[in-house]
Amino acid sequence: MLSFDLRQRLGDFHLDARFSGSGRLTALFGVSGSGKSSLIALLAGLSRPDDGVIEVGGRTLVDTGRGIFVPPHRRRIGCVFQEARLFPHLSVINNLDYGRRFSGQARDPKAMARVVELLGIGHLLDRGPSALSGGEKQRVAIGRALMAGPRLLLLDEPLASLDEARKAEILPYIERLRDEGDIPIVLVSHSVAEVARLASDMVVLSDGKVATSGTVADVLGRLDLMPEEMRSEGGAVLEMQVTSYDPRFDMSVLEAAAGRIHMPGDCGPAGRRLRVRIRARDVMIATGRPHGLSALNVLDGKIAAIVESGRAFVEVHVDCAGSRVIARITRQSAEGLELARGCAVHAVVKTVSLDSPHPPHNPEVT
Amino acid sequence: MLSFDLRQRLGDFHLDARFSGSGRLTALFGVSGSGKSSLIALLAGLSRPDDGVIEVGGRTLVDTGRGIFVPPHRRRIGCVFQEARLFPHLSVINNLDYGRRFSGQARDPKAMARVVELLGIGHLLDRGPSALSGGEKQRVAIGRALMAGPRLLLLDEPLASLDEARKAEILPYIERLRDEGDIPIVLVSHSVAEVARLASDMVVLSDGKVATSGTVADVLGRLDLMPEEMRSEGGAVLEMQVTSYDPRFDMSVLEAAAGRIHMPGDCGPAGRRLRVRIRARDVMIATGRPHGLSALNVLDGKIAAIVESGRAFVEVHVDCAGSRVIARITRQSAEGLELARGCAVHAVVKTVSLDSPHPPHNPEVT
Amino acid sequence: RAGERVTVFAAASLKTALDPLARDWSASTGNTAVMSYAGSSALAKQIEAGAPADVFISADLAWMDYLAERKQVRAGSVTRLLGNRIVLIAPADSSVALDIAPGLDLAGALGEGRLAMANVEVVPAGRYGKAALTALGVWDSVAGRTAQAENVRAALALVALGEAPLGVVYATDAAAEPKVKVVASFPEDSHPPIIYPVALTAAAKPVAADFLAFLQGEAARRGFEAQGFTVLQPAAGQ
Amino acid sequence: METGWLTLSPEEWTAVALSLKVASVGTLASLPFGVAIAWLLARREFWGKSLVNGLVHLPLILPPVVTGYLLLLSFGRRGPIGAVLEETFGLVFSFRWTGAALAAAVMGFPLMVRAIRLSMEAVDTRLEAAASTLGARPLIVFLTVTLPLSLPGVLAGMILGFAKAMGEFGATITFVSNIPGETQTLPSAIYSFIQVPGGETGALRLTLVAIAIAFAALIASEVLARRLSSRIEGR
Amino acid sequence: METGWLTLSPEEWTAVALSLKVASVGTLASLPFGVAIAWLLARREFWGKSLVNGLVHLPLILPPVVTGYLLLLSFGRRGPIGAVLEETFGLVFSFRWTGAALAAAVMGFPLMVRAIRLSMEAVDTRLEAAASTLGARPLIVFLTVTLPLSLPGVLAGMILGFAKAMGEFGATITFVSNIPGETQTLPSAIYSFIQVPGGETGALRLTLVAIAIAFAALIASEVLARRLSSRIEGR
Ligand SMILES: Nc1ncnc2c1ncn2[C@@H]1O[C@H](COP(=O)(O)OP(=O)(O)OP(=O)(O)O)[C@@H](O)[C@H]1O
Ligand SMILES: Nc1ncnc2c1ncn2[C@@H]1O[C@H](COP(=O)(O)OP(=O)(O)OP(=O)(O)O)[C@@H](O)[C@H]1O
Ligand SMILES: [Mg+2]
Ligand SMILES: [Mg+2]
Repeated sequence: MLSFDLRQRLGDFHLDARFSGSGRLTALFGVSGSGKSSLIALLAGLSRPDDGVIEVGGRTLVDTGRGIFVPPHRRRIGCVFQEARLFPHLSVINNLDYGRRFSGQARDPKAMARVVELLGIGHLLDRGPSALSGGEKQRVAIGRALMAGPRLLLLDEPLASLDEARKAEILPYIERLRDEGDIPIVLVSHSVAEVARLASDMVVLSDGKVATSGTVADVLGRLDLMPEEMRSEGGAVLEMQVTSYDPRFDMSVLEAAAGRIHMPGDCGPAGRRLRVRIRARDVMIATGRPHGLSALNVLDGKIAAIVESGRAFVEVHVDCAGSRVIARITRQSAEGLELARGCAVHAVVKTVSLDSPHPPHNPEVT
Repeated sequence: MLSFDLRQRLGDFHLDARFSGSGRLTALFGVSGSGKSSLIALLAGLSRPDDGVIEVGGRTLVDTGRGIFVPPHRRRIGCVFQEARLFPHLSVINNLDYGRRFSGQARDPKAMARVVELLGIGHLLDRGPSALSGGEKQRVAIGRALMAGPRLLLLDEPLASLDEARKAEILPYIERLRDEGDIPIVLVSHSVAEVARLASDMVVLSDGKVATSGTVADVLGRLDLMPEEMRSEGGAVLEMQVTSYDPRFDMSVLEAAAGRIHMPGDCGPAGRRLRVRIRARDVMIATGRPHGLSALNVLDGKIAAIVESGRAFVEVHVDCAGSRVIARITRQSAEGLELARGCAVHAVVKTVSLDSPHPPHNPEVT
Repeated sequence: RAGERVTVFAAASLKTALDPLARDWSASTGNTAVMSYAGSSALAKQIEAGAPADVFISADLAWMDYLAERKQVRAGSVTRLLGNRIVLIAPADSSVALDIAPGLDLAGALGEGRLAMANVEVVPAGRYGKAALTALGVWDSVAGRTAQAENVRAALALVALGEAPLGVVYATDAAAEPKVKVVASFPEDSHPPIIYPVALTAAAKPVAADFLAFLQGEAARRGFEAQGFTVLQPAAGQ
Repeated sequence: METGWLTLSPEEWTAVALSLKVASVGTLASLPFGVAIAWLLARREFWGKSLVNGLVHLPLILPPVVTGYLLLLSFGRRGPIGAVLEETFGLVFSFRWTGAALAAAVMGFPLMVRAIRLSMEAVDTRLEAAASTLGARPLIVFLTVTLPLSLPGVLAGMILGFAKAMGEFGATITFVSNIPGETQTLPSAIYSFIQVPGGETGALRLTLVAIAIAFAALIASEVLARRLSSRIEGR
Repeated sequence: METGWLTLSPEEWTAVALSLKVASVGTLASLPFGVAIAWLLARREFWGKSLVNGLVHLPLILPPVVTGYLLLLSFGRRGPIGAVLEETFGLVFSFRWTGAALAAAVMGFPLMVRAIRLSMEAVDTRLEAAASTLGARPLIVFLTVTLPLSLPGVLAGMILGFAKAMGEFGATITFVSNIPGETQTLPSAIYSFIQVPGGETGALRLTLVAIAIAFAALIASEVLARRLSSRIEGR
């Protein structure tokens, strides 16, 4: 449970952001200079709002009206800053251990070992921060925040300077943190893929104001609300249920009213509910059911709407038994196929285009 | 023309990298800690190799054997560092102007205005760097390097902390720099998409050694050489020629022996040669020519090879009239379609999955 | 010859006495006497190093001899100008009473306290004090109980502030400090005579002789005596 | 020149030992105060900050003799502070080596504070902020981040204070006089030599000793500083 | 207490003016050397660095009188350096206010150098590296990056040097004596007062003037420093 309603002036820049959500992972999204880091600093207690309120998990951290301002060291909010901010006089291991010492926790070698292994920093433990590469620094900073046993995690572009391989390792860990722990997370990210994969809620900042906020499915489903450059990353998010797993092909089948989807890997026991994102750029429209095509996923539906998107593209919204799947195709194709509202069509999705699923954020649904 | 052959010890880390290429933009690729920034520092002259040689455009910058070491300020090499390194005591405009003053160029308000506009930092000019957001800092750092009139540009993850919108604005500018100017560029990037789009040559570093290097087409075509997590970004690069542009749909048609490809936007006059990247994850295989499908691009060919890729996937290499197109599909599909070496198949590519093309790097071909 | 400048290097302890005299001389002759006060040692070494001094007034004979040996003062101009006394002092509120006579119980009078003096090795006032106490046969009993200050003024301050119950200073100093009282004077024969010699430097301007003569004149005598100095009878040479 | 003139008399050895003691104790004892004041000046805004800053600089501005005299007035046996200290802690300064240490500390204080303060002001406040988000309260932040990162300044402050203490005598001699074995430090002894004709050799000898000690301290501090900075390197 | 005792005599005004001149000229004239030496010590390794460092600290270690005496021996009219300077540049130090300024500069030099050096060592060398890739040669890097970023230290060094100069008299009086209007600075004048019975009032008066001037300088420097740091803020 995170809610805030804040106003702050920084030179010419005015931050005026209000949000309330109970998501486990809230993504902060917005172009460079839109106020994401400023908001993070306010949440962490590193700057004071001109006026406003912050509540985390029912605890009021800031209320200018009532004169409440909990200082940062009593907030137990772990921060990963945009610049790593490692302590230059401490070795990596002491950086990692810093927070524990002051949060009054006992040393937990297992927790340390887990974090160290996850972040792949085992060989760096005795080095000083100045002997680390950019990505190594950022990984240590992530570890340091995790090790402090925070009650809320603020991550300001923690993965920006990491390679895909490392990201691919860390993302599942953040997912686990989100799903297992009771630590709510606020994540600043420029990557829609990351947000779609990780976040339950989403706040889009624009010039210091909240442009949109809500669940990720809602926000990402509204391609029209997104800036042009992001649209190709937008798409639909479907709630689905695992029906079977075929170990021969290492492939799971998921089902919803909209149809069946194939997903690589073991998605868990039958009956498990998952959220699947289907990017609009990964969806094709077929007028007849395709045969002899390597794409395994074909969802049947009716065209609910065709939205122009730039000169060359249109977005075709397909209503598949109540769920909406979005396809971004060329206008040329749309005309060639004579698509129109009400047409019965098939939405074709390549399996590998799906992001890994994760449990729906809303605990009641589980 | 860039070539180096360098050895340097940093603690336990040994850099030993050799490369020679005449590409306009060389991408430095590799996981976190593989030595990219260390190499950049060596090229810029900010650190000295234990032994080695660096040559840029026929000029020997370093030759430990002959005792040559050109100091950084005489190399005219513009650097954008991983951390912005702006001068904290200078305003943004003075940061931008810093290099010009010492490179002996006259003030060029037009050049400045162009860079400022491109980077969207016009409203920041009078601020100090401490009042900038992370992405703003990085943009100013890019501007500062550009304004110094360098003869070689070293960009160390310049776009990592930028949002997609900003990236989408800056990428074409880097393309223009690459294509119009005579400034060779070395770009560190974690994004295969970026590399594929921008680079002519590519150096993959792994633990301080050059794992692979060569033209982007060569390196990206060897999916088997790439780490697992990157494979979905790998694929084929085809040299194609513009045949026509249809303003009605804002769509160009490109042709090669392999077949025809549709490309959104005006790709230039007929006859212009371009390189097109087709990501393996965006290619489907059809056994019969598909009908009634929104995908506009269908290339005919024969299966040249089927390579296992993890448990769930295979890579199907399709020989389309001599050019190789790679499709990453599920093993289930491959078996379902009974694909085998020698089968005649169609490679189906969604138009929007293509990155913007750019001229081939080799000037002779143009 | 009006309008000329005479630069006088004088021991710092003479400031109070010399300043008004210098003003008088300047006023009456139209010349200017510029006074530079510092420790005798510093002044002597500066003169040796070519300082633009015309007149040197030392607080003891040693530094005058030092310059005379090096021909930095005009032979024949050296004159014993002033004399002084040393006295035993106590804080004004002290009830101590002592008679200065051989065998006096100075150590007993000090109790736990210390005897404030100027440095007995190097500062003239300290040297005279040590000589006097030695002559009285009490030096050995108080040698370990002295507090030796950099100069006689600092010793005076120690007594004035009650840090030391007794001290040995010049009569001139004691007279000017209301917070101390003179317990007794040391007999003049218990220590070498306290003498402030004066001389023209080797480079002295002619007008400096005028000033020297003025210092030995009647007006000056009154000034010096008002400050508690003894004016010695001018006698050629030493 | 025979080596004999370099040999120190037992009394001079005493002065050397005493100088070392006075300088070390003075420097070390004033260090916590120096650090605290430096922090106040570097990181806090408060009413009367200028005054505190001025007071700290006072011993630099005032002729040492005046400082010594003021010390005598306040820390002397009958001085307001001295009397209290003697009664409550049995701490006596007058005519003791402790007084010389106090004088040395006071005289070196402005140098020490300024050096520490300069270093503290250069510490990145964003690191302190990071520490606080990790649960460290302000005192802990200070002890674990600010202070360690200001060590170059602390070291410089100590060496300045120590060097000053080795050279200081104006305030010392005025405050606690010049008692061999108790308050006669090296500089007092040197001064004494200079005051008598022909004392130059003796002064030179002691001066060389003072220089040797101070050089040794300096070199030690430089070595330490290098170790430190190689650890914090890359700032 | 009537206000009259606070009124300065013309001679005292002269001493005040002279002190200001001596302190300002001494500080400003030594600044370039201080900056250069600080840079050498902060950023270069060379043979004899320890020696240079030691020499810089010497005026701190030596009793001021010894420093003054050494100045007299070397920069006096008959001293080896003094003679050469007079012949070649017509520059005379002995018993001139220039000599007092020299003494003030020498005495304040270790403080100045240390402050500047501390600040320079805190400058991020990566910024210097960035400047060099932008085409700035080392001198330019120093002038446009290192020096501006060390301004807090330069300022601190200047104020320390100035304050020291306002309080210094041991070396001054030994080197250039105590000649009113030429070499009698405020502290020398205070010294003269202290040497004579009843001079305390006079000494106090002049001391207050010295304090007032130094405080004014201090406050000015703090204001300047704050401006600076608000510009470079966020380091
Ligand atoms: N001074 C040093 N001592 C020891 N090891 C060092 C030192 N400097 C760098 N390294 C190591 O050298 C390796 C290469 O560092 P470099 O900064 O070049 O990596 P990088 O490829 O730029 O990584 P990133 O993508 O994370 O920025 C890293 O493993 C780093 O830990
Ligand atoms: N001290 C300041 N004075 C004036 N403007 C400021 C100040 N600090 C921040 N800003 C402005 O506030 C805006 C928000 O900054 P913030 O760092 O929150 O952006 P951000 O969303 O984190 O951007 P990025 O993705 O680039 O890191 C920026 O436009 C920045 O220029
Ligand atoms: Mg930010
Ligand atoms: Mg790097």
